[in-house]
Amino acid sequence: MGCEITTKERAGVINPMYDCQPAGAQFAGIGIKDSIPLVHGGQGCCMFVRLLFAQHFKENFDIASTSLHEDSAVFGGHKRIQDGVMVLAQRYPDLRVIPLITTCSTEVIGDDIEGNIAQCNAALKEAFPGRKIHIVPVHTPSFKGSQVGGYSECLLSVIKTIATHKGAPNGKLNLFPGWVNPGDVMLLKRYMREMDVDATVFMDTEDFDSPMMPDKSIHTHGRTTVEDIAGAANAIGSLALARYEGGTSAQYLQTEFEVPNTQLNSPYGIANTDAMLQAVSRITGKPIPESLVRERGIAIDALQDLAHMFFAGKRVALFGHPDLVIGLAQFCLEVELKPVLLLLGDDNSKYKKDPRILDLKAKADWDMEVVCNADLWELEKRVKNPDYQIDLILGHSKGRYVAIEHNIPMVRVGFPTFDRAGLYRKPTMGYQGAMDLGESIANTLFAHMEFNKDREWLLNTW
Amino acid sequence: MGCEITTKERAGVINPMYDCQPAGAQFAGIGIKDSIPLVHGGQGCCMFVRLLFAQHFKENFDIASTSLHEDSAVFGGHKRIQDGVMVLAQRYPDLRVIPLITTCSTEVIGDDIEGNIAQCNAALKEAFPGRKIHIVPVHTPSFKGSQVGGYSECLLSVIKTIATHKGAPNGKLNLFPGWVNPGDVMLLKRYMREMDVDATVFMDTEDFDSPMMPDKSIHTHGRTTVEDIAGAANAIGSLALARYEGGTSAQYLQTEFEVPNTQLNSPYGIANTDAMLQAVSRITGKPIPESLVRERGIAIDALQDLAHMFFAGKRVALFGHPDLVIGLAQFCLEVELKPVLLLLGDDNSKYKKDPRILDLKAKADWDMEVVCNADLWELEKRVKNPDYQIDLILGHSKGRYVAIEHNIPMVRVGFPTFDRAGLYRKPTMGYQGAMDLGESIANTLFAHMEFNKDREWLLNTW
Amino acid sequence: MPMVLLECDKDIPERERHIYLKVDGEDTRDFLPISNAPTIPGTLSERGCSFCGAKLVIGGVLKDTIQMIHGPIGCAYDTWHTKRYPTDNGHFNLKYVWSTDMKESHIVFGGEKRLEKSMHEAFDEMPDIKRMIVYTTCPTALIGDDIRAVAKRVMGDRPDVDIFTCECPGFAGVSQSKGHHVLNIGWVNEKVGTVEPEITSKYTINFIGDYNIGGDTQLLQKYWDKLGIQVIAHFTGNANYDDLRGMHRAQLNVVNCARSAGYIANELKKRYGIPRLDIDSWGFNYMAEGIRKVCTFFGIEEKGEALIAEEYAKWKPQLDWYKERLKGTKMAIWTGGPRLWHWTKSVEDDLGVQVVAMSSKFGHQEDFEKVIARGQSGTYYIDDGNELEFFEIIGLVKPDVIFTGPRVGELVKKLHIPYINGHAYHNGPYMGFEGFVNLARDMYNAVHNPLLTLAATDIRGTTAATSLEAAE
Amino acid sequence: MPMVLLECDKDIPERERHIYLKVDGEDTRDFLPISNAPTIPGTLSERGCSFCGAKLVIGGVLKDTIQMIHGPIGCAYDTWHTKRYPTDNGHFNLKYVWSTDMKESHIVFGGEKRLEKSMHEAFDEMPDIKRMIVYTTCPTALIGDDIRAVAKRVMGDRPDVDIFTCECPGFAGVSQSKGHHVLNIGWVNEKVGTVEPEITSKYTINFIGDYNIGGDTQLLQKYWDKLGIQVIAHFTGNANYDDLRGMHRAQLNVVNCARSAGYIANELKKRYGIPRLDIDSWGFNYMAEGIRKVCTFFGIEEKGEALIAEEYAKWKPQLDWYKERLKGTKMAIWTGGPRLWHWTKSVEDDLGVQVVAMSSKFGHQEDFEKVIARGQSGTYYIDDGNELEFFEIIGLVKPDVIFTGPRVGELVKKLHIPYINGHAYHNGPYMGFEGFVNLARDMYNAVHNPLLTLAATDIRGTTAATSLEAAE
Repeated sequence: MGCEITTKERAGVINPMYDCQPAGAQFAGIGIKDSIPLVHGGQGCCMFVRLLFAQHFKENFDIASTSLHEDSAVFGGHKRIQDGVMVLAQRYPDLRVIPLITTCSTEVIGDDIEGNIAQCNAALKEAFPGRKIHIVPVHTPSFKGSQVGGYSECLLSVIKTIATHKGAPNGKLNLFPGWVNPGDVMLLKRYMREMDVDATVFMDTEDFDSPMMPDKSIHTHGRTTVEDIAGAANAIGSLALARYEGGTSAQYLQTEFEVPNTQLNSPYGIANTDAMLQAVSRITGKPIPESLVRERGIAIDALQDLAHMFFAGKRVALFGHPDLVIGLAQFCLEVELKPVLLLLGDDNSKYKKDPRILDLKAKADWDMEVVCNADLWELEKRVKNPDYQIDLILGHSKGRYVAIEHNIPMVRVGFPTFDRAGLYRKPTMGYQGAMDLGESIANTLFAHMEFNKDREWLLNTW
Repeated sequence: MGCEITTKERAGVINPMYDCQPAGAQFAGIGIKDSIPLVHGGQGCCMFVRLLFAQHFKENFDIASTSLHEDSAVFGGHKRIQDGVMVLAQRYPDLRVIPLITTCSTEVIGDDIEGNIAQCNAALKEAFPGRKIHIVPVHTPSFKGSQVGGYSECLLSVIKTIATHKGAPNGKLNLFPGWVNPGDVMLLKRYMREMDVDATVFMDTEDFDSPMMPDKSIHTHGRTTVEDIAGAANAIGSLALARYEGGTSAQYLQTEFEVPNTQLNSPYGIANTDAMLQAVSRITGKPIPESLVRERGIAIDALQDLAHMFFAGKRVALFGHPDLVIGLAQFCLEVELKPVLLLLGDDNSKYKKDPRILDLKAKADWDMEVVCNADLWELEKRVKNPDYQIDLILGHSKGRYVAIEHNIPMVRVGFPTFDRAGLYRKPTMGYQGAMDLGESIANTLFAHMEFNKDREWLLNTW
Repeated sequence: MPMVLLECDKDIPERERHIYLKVDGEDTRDFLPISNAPTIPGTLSERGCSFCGAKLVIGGVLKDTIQMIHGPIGCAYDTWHTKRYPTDNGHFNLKYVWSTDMKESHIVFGGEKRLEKSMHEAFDEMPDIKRMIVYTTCPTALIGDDIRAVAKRVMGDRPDVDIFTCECPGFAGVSQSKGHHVLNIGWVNEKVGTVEPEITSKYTINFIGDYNIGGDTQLLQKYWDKLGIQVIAHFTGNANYDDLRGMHRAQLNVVNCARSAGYIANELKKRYGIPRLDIDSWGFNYMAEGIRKVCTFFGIEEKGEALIAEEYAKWKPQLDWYKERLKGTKMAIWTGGPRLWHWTKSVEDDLGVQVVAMSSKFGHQEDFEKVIARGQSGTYYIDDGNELEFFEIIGLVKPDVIFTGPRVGELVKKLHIPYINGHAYHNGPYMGFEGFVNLARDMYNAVHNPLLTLAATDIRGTTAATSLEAAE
Repeated sequence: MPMVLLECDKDIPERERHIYLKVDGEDTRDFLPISNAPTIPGTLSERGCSFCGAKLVIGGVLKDTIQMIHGPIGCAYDTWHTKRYPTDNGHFNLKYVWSTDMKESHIVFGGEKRLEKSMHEAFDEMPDIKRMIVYTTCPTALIGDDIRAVAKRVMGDRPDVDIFTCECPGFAGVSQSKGHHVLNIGWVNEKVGTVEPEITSKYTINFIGDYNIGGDTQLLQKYWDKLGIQVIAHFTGNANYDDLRGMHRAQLNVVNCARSAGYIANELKKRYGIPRLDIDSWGFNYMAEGIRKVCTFFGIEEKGEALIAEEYAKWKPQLDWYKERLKGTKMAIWTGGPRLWHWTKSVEDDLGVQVVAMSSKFGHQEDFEKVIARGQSGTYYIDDGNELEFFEIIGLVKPDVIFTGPRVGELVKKLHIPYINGHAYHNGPYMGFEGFVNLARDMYNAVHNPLLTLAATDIRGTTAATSLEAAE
């Protein structure tokens, strides 16, 4: 009994859980309105990330490349940066932000990003007088951290570049949800509306779920504007809802502009959502409305039908983004699921000291293992090992074959979830998210009982 | 090629699709606020129906019985009606409506329901001066029709009993959605809100999905009030969204109180929803808002990812309530699913002349069969028959074993859906319902591919 | 005032005679609730009908038998997908239900032809099935269809089939209990003795009043196998129709549920001289005692002790783990009747659980005698409790968990009280040693449920317990 | 003006040299788009990198081979779950990806030890697998890790394994095409001739440039089986690593994708004298022609005719059903390169479909020569098209369907144009007779899609086409 925190022992990776830093930076970069990230590296560094986003969201996102070739490897990529910026500015007249994202190759070559940006700014000023394009330097060598840190790094750099001075207080709340789905962003925005709180979500990805319109207009882009970002410095407070995805930005706003920051547990499950709403209420002075109390009650009501009948004692393996995995492990405890294996996929040394993990460790009166720097081979080995008796996997679609091969029920959650339809639209946070996720887990277990003809008759009446 | 409309040839039924009339009447009866239906018959006639509702909604509903025993079979059940009404009135001080629902036994015995109600009314007036309880006579012999007609019958009788005179116009729209889930009711109410239309839903079952509240209050009841019902006569119009479930009530309001009735296709799928919104717009003069145009676009966008890649040519069997089955068959055509088998479960002779079925018949350039008065053995026989090649079943949980035994993907839809969690909360109508249903179908097909290791690798990227 | 008139019953004072609050020193000589009496109309009782007592509880359990319900469609529809009694042949009994789908014309002109046609169809459609039970329902009983005559004709036409008829319409009696009785007596009258079972052991029993809920029968069968005892008939868990025709050949009738099947045990004793031995199959103490009694009867005590020792070694530590965590838990039991007395003392002895209120849907006087004898003082004993009474009793005794059906479970959930399915179990089986550990586990999971604490928290309060803001 | 400067390209006029609008009477003597040239930065081109050309397109198809990617994690992560090439051994190639997960310290101090350890680990973890390809990536190439030396050491330590190294970082060349080339030449240099295949037929071929997309290889294998032709190596669909080491023993190289694998065919001809025969495997006419050519080579013409007749009898009626419904459909092809010329005439001849615009990501001059020769007048031929160009071209030619990748598919969806996955297929295989019927079916389903009509309807308009109010 008890919780062991370990680290993958192998040097190499078989089936990674996360992509590299530039991928995360690109995700943050597309969350801004009128923004096209420019990835400084080989073409694959943006092409496959664009494909990944398309797989998950079933949408196209505009991301450009400096198309680094051998000559740049030898002579440096300066010209390609400057050409790329100018071509984007010329051909996209509405463009206002270009996150300039480095990669392993251009970091190894050592291109002077800041110097190039200065040159670009001068050239732009001359070519487009009266137009302001923010070129954001984003240093994301692929050989450090992962997409998780890359997301955070780009977000921070965007804020540093655009939110440059303190203005009049705008009465708004900054919300940093981390790398979440449009469904979560929509949920958070709805909660703020219901609380009558004016909030800005960094980044507002609601339109990553975008329509086919009769006029053929394309709406697939971030909603967070340059003004929103500039205004972050003037907010009444920041809520950091993810420790590893944007927490540094909220912290920066506090340090630089005295915008008070509250670091919260990610609002997965009932109690974490309670804490979020109570924090919003405390900061804004607005009461939690009856509508959310009712939604909370409906979620608890729905989960109560499932918890002790179907979930109790089920052994769960979780993998994915760290804030998600930890938050879902907390949710599992609320509904009597037993998180026995948490896999975190990069070498961030902070995970081991995360207060939420320490709290789980303190509570664990069952066998629990947290594997840091894990890959999905660590999952597969444990799923194959009868000692682990994994009953359920919660994770993203890159782990799909572990579930398929070993006939373990798996609920897709996190990023990417390309082998299920519509998940990006569904919330996982908040009361509704907890309920929807609980019901997805139940329905996945039910289908599994039926396929395997394993007590499927239980469901004749429950 | 072409559509054949047939009728089950057997006399008996193996695995019925619908319950009997009193069950449908009870469902309509619990949709009213401060109403407890009183079922005049054996105790099982309400006890099992209450269980059925609990299985589907995971909620308790209050329904009383006159507890008919042998003596009543010989001497008539008058005293048990009058005792039952009085006991309910005494013990439930908020009670305002008692639908008095007959059954096979009491119809065979021939109890004088209307006479008994007159006596009850007199007794109530004496016992509770100043209090008005509407006792609604509902004649639903179990040996006629099915739950479908029983629902319609109870609704009509409630309207006839309570909406007794024309008053000042109230500017409202009457919506008769038929026997649908709270999720559909919530969707319809949201659509009306977004259109800025004041509408009354008969019956408003939103609270059939009810919370656990900190104060332990119980909210599980219909929301349609006596005032709402009385006001139906003063509306600017009625929309009958189901031909067999409430259509007669809308028609009655037109005949009796000149409330214009519009009979629409049930709003399953995109085009039927379009027609509904356009009808609302025409009647009320309110424009369709941008928000619904956007929701429509998102639904089409999501379905387009699925239609020609995963759905095209898939052979679908549908069973359940007639308006649902017909509506979903129309939806199937929109997303390139091929409805090859429609099962309608009672002997209502109108189905064969339903304009929607005739329209499907006219369009069918593939083999399609509509079986009237069908039971689920008709489904099972065809699923076993290799000529039919059923790829997908859409229907309620009473057909679950046909899918389980024969390894056919099945999406639960309709009533009851007791072997899946939370479906009552999900809309099936409207743009969102179409999208959610389409995505459920896709995800069910995907899980099936994975379990059977049948081209599960397709989903590695799509 | 040991008989209790609840506040909610002030307008129906006759309910006082149905509710008893036991006081130290009292017993059933002093007070015994009225039971098996008609329900007051409009009270929102929990009772079903006698048809379901026959079809749903007993007959419908059989794994090789068509259940032909002669009546309108609802009687079939409603007694399908409401039970959890699996079988070892793929749950034929759970998958299908049959109805003659009576319509108005048959009410007017009689439904016998319809029945006959439906019976032939059913056999034609399912050619592997050769056994059938035909049930009347309210309207076919009222119009006087002669289902016995029809069954005889069909058997004449089909020499390879056997058909039993059960004439027990929903309005008969006051509860499902009447249906149990009718089926029991009908079966012993017409079917017992018509098949000679193959005898494979010198120790033979019938195991009566067990319906394989959640796999109970299959679990206990392991014990009989280990003891070398042949069960000629399970009445009726996981049983074949013809098994029950050979009940007359058992040396002993071991009775679990005396309420639903004591009748047939009594008749088998009267007609065939087979002794009746009542046991309790739920709980460690009871199960051990039951095994001892049966083994004593056959003189195989040492086998019984070996089995008990083996099972104790395997399961007692788990039971004790739960007992440690469940003791003092307050439990209510609102089920049919017999489980009140089966469970009240076993959960007390084996798990340290206090049963604080019990309500019986269809128990008779002898059930109340048993439960009051076994139950505690300070506990409410209720006959045919209704919804308002339940609310009031909950306020009085504040149970931590209620064993009842799923619908009532949903109701009490709103009051933040978890339920365990007292009819079909949450995750059974619950009989035997392993089964009682399952029950303990389910109770533990129900009671130790973080959602209940969360449900009770008002997040608008300033001292909300759930404010878990992370420390920096 | 057959070379076209689009409106969106006014600021990058050099793009005029990449876009050709064919006019009657012109041919490639007159105009040939520039191709295989560097992409203009910031243009939102569709190109990938050369690493993916080697790993993702060719090497990663092998069904028994570890693909060890020496670099940061992204190069592995991004070339996993992006392809649809199943295998007959349960898709080992699709399930796994391997990375040395390079970190900063390895960039500073060198990554060879890390690589060596990762290679040993991979073989240890998957003891059934004995073959490996090691790839460099941008940073490991830049720091100069010697992966060949490491591979040699590991092979020294593990006599039962064989390892191939592919040094093709992402920045090499201008597109994935460079990666094809590097892998082709490397393989023939180092691996061909190191295994002697078992010869089981007197007719032997290599089938080159087919990656079993959607099951293509497995479908065509049925034809080779019927013809009695042994395929020594599929390069690389559904192939084992060692199959490809025996390519020198084939009598004939049948080449499908000349762009990705023509190199190895040429080398095999040069070094081993094996003739090269290019065929098209998509389309009825082409497939029949290809079979005829191969059979003629072996002198088994009658077998070929029999096969073609059989396949035509089976599939031609279905093809014609679709042709009847597709003729006049306007199609665009935006894929890698060769499929432009494979498909443009086959869809025209077999399905009556008009290809109105084509864009190639990585085609070379010879690809444009072929496609312009086969393609129609009035059609646009584009090298390395970018997003704004696509929009403009769509406005000009108004295609009914576009064969392209899923991301671009999602983009053109907003314009109410359905796409078919031109890389991985929608529901393949698409090669061969049956496959071309699949393609026709997918195209039919894409084009005849009620959602497209619905998408175009503005429900706020008064004359909405979807007002389907039921007649009373």
